[in-house]
Amino acid sequence: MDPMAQSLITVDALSVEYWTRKGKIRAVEDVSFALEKAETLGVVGESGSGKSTLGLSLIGLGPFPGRIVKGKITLKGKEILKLRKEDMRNLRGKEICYVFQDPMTSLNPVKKIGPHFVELIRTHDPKVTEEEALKRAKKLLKDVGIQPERINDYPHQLSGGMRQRVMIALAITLNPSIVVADEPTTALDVIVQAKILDLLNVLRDAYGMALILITHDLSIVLERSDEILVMYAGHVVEHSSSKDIYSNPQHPYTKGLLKSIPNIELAEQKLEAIAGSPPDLLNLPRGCRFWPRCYYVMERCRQEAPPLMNTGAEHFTRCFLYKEGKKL
Amino acid sequence: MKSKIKRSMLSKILPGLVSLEKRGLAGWLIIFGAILVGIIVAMNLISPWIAPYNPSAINVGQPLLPPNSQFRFGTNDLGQDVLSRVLSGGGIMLQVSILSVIVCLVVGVPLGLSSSYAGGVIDRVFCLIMDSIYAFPGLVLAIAIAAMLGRGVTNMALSIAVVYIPSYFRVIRSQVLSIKEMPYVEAANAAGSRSRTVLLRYILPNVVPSIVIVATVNFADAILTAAGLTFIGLGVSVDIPDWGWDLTNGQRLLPSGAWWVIAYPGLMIILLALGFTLIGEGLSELLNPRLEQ
Amino acid sequence: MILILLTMVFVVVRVLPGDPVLLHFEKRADPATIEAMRQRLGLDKPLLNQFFDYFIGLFRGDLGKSMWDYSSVSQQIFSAFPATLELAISSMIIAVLLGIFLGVEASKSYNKPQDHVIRVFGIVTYAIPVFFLGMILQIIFGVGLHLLPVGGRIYPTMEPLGLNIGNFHFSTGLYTVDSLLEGSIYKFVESLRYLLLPSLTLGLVLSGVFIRLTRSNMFETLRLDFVTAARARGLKESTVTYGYALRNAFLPVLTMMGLQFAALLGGAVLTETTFSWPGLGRYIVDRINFRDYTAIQGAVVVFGIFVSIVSLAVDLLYAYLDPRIRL
Amino acid sequence: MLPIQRREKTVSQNDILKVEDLKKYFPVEKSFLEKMLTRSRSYVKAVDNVSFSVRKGEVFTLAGESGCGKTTTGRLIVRLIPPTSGKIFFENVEITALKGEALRVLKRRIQIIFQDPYASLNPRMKIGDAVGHPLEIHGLARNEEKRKRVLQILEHVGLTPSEKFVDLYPHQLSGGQRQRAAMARSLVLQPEFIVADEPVSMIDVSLRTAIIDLMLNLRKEFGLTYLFITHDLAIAKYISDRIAIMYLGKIVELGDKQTIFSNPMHPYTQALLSAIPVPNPERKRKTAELIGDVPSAINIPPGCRFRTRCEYAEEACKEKEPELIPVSPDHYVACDLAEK
Repeated sequence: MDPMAQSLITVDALSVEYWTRKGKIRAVEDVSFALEKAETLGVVGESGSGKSTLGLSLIGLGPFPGRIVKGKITLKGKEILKLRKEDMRNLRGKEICYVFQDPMTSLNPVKKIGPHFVELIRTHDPKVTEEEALKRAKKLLKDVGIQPERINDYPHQLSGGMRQRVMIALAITLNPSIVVADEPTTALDVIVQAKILDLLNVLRDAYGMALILITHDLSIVLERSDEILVMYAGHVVEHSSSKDIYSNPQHPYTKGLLKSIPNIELAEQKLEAIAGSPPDLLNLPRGCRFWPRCYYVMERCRQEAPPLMNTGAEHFTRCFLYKEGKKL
Repeated sequence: MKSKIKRSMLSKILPGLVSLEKRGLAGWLIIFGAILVGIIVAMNLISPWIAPYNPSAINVGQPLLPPNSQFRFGTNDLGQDVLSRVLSGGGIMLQVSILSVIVCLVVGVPLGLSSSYAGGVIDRVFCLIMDSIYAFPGLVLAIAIAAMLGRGVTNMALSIAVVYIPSYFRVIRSQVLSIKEMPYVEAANAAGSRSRTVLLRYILPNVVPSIVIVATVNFADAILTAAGLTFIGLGVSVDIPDWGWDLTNGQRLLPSGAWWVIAYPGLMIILLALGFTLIGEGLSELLNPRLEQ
Repeated sequence: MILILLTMVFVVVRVLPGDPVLLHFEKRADPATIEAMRQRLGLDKPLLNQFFDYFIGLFRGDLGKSMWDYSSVSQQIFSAFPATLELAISSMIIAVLLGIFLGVEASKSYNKPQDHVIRVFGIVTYAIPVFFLGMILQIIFGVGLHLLPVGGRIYPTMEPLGLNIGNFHFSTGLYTVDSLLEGSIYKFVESLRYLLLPSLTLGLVLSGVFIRLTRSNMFETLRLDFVTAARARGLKESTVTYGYALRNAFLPVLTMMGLQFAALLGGAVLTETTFSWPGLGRYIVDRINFRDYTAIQGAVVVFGIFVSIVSLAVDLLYAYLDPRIRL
Repeated sequence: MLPIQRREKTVSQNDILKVEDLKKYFPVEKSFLEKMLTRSRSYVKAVDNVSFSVRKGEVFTLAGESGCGKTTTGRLIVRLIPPTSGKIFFENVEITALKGEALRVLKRRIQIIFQDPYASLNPRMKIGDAVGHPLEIHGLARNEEKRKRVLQILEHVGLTPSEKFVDLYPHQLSGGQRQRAAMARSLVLQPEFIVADEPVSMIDVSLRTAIIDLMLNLRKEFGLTYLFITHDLAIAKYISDRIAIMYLGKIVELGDKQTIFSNPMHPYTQALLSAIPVPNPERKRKTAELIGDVPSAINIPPGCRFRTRCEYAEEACKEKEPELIPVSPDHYVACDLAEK
């Protein structure tokens, strides 16, 4: 990501906070990354890591009580957080699209598949007639591997896999420059999951769009994305290419994750769990948020929160074990 | 078994009340509702001492006097002091509603629980009966029953109860059906516990919250229905002070513009019913986590 | 289900303690007249025969003789029914429109003042006894401002006659509709003026339930994935709120309409008494004062059938609107 | 340590559980008109003629996609639902039709752990009561004795200090802790056989291994036998001794872990294994080409039920439903073309 070339989208020190009755939750804090055309960024993290909040904030739909408190998002040179509500709405669905996790609930149950497309196309381009929109919809359905006649079915008449394909077709209708997929395959079986992920890659190359893949499953991210963002309790704890993360994991949390995922390729494998329990976002520990579960915890970790340091060759880690530029 | 359930329910409700205010709007609704009901009930209990006049004594003052210094709420056509009637007029309403809620609880809850838990033919039969009562215009059925049984507090309470049991039945049944499928109930079955224990220790405690909600709404409805029954002449005999009767009697005086005869008793009925509805609304929001953000 | 209903009404009237005839005369009449009355109404036959007469009568539309004036109960009910129907339909329309509109507005502004105000309004209207609200409105509009008629259904000489083409005469009994059929706008306005206060009273009281139901349903649906997905596709907020959320949130409201119709009729009895509206409700109330139990039984039966028909219609409409239900 | 008599843990070859031609058909809910017009009853063939046996002390895994009948099989064994037909033997005694007291005794020896940690504990019951309740049901221990046994079992599942956890309510525990409490409840009766229905699929990856290791330690300590149900073959590879792959209500392949993963014979197993994501960016591999979607369990294609999606499907596959035939010792495949 050389800073000179105009990246497709750059996110700079984004922070999102929730206000709940029990207090303030810093769901996402100081997240930065840039993304190029036809590149896949994997965002991985366990429940409560803020990965979905990050995804939704990219399209200006930060979840209901959440508010973007700090940070800048530039899409194709335009500062989208500063845009008026109306302009931002125009961007959604045209420049940047979203695919949700549960196909069962992401289509309007009382509306046929066809009208979903017609409505989308005509909202963004009222000049298009209904038949034209339906014709384009049929072509899109074919692209994602669904028989075009299905356009008159209701969502409940399709299987989970098919509905997720319809969602993907809806996302690429106005060939956006970025598609954010939030756990697109978690609710699907492993064979359908593989096919959907293949489909996303094929469409990424065909339409040249950037793909942000948000999931809790590190093996999917390692296998399918070019760059990886590992998140823990709202922070980005490690950020680098998928090869680097696999061959040279630096942050203790990433190492722990790698050791706790079964890999069917290895004959015999001893899995290790990460000690402790998931972070309580309401009262986060002082200093580094991972220290209560960290094997290498030092006194400094308990007092001071480590910054995200560039430990060389596009590799960023948020841990005092590393020094800016090289390992301690 | 009885004591254990009471203890578990009490241990849940007491801490609940204490932590109400920090629960935002829902908490306030409940507190405000409870205060409202408390005041009215207390007022009713101590009315003999604080009422300026004997509520049923007639011609205490000139008939149809508008509110003035002597009769702060004015007098009705029989010259009775409206204020003292308002203070002591809630008795009938409360007795009727409390009695009908008790009957509903005693009959409706066990019926709803056992029938929906047992399932099969019994359940279908009860469902049919309950649904047909439920589909019936409540007041009309109450009128029919009250008309047959004749006047009196117990009769009114009974006719209201009959009309209201189906709502308990429906709420409990929907809860039981969903809880029955929950893994922790299946685990209890898998551990070989008798269905009686499963029903009382696993299902009932989780159904209690919705029963409480239905009960509060039942209270409010019972009050309104009791007033309605009195209004159409099926109320209690004349000599006991009763808001419902005041309203009925007041209707005749409307053309003469004597608004105060009906305004104050009517207001009291609203406040009492409002109190219970507020509690019901607050409780349902409190226990319905999805709404809490 | 209707059968169960009808049997229950029979049980309530005939079987429960307290012999209707005795109650009717309140022990003032001598045994001979009582016995005569039993004969006329066939109450002396064994219970089972009475039950069959009652059912056969039902199918033939004959609900027995009134104890008061021995005229056919079904005739009296048939003439009073349209008035109740008109009141019921108009107040349901008010309740539903008001309920849905305020419910949607409240759900849009969660926890803001607007939401609280609407919610309190919904709770308060629910807690007001129908007849009390009726009286208050009567005082304000009728006695006070003389704007609207206080009672009755229309000025005696003004009954709309409905459609009259040659000797063909068709009238629905609903004054508003009949006056339109007759083509007289003046009568239409007049019947509306009379209809306004009672239907407003009943409508307001019922709107509380719909407000709360629409609000919580809308609130829930607005949280679902397909609504956020619609927003993520850049659809206009209005399409999302009404096209997506309301269309799904409306289904439970529809079911509630069926259930609330029963409560509405209950309310109608009171409203008719307050506004002396010549409907079935008032018919029952008068008959209670006369202790005319066969009439009460007849009216209650008609109410029951009416409600069952409506709930059946609502179920069919629900199945039509929700594609997931296969008929 | 637990004062129970230590059961000598012999990995005897005799089967603790045997299932023969188990079937479970659920009648399809007919819509209003269908009820009136048609007489025919269609069924969801959730479990369609399944037979297998589990050896004592083994972790036997039922793996397959959602809707293949693995969970239903688990519930049949624990007698939560009655089977449509077929027999179940526990320690060579038929338990399919067991009733009353005998059934209650059996329930002490077979227990179940559920998938959803948030719903497997009664929200209105303290953890101590929930874990201790089975003891009460079977009258094994009363107050003081019960509390002691509960504290001990909580320590065993890693909920330490157990005095603290005993008085907590489920909503005060994390997902992983709740699953441990549910396991404690199933262990308090010292069962011999545990059906674990997707015990870790709703738990964060980092904590999953801890629960799995706990299950394996408990197996060693109490001589338990597990019927492990999962859709995640990667976890299956880690924890199980033998694996049965299920598809649309039938077992299509069965064998010990090594053979299944090194030499999968059934095309469906091959497709399953190739679809599992492997956490290694270098390795680009081809996913098996499977046609279309899983057919509905109401009208299962005649003959081999996988042929509609199988690359190698031939005419022969249409006629006969392939039996589960041994291809090599302890490796069974339900596909006639397996040898090719």
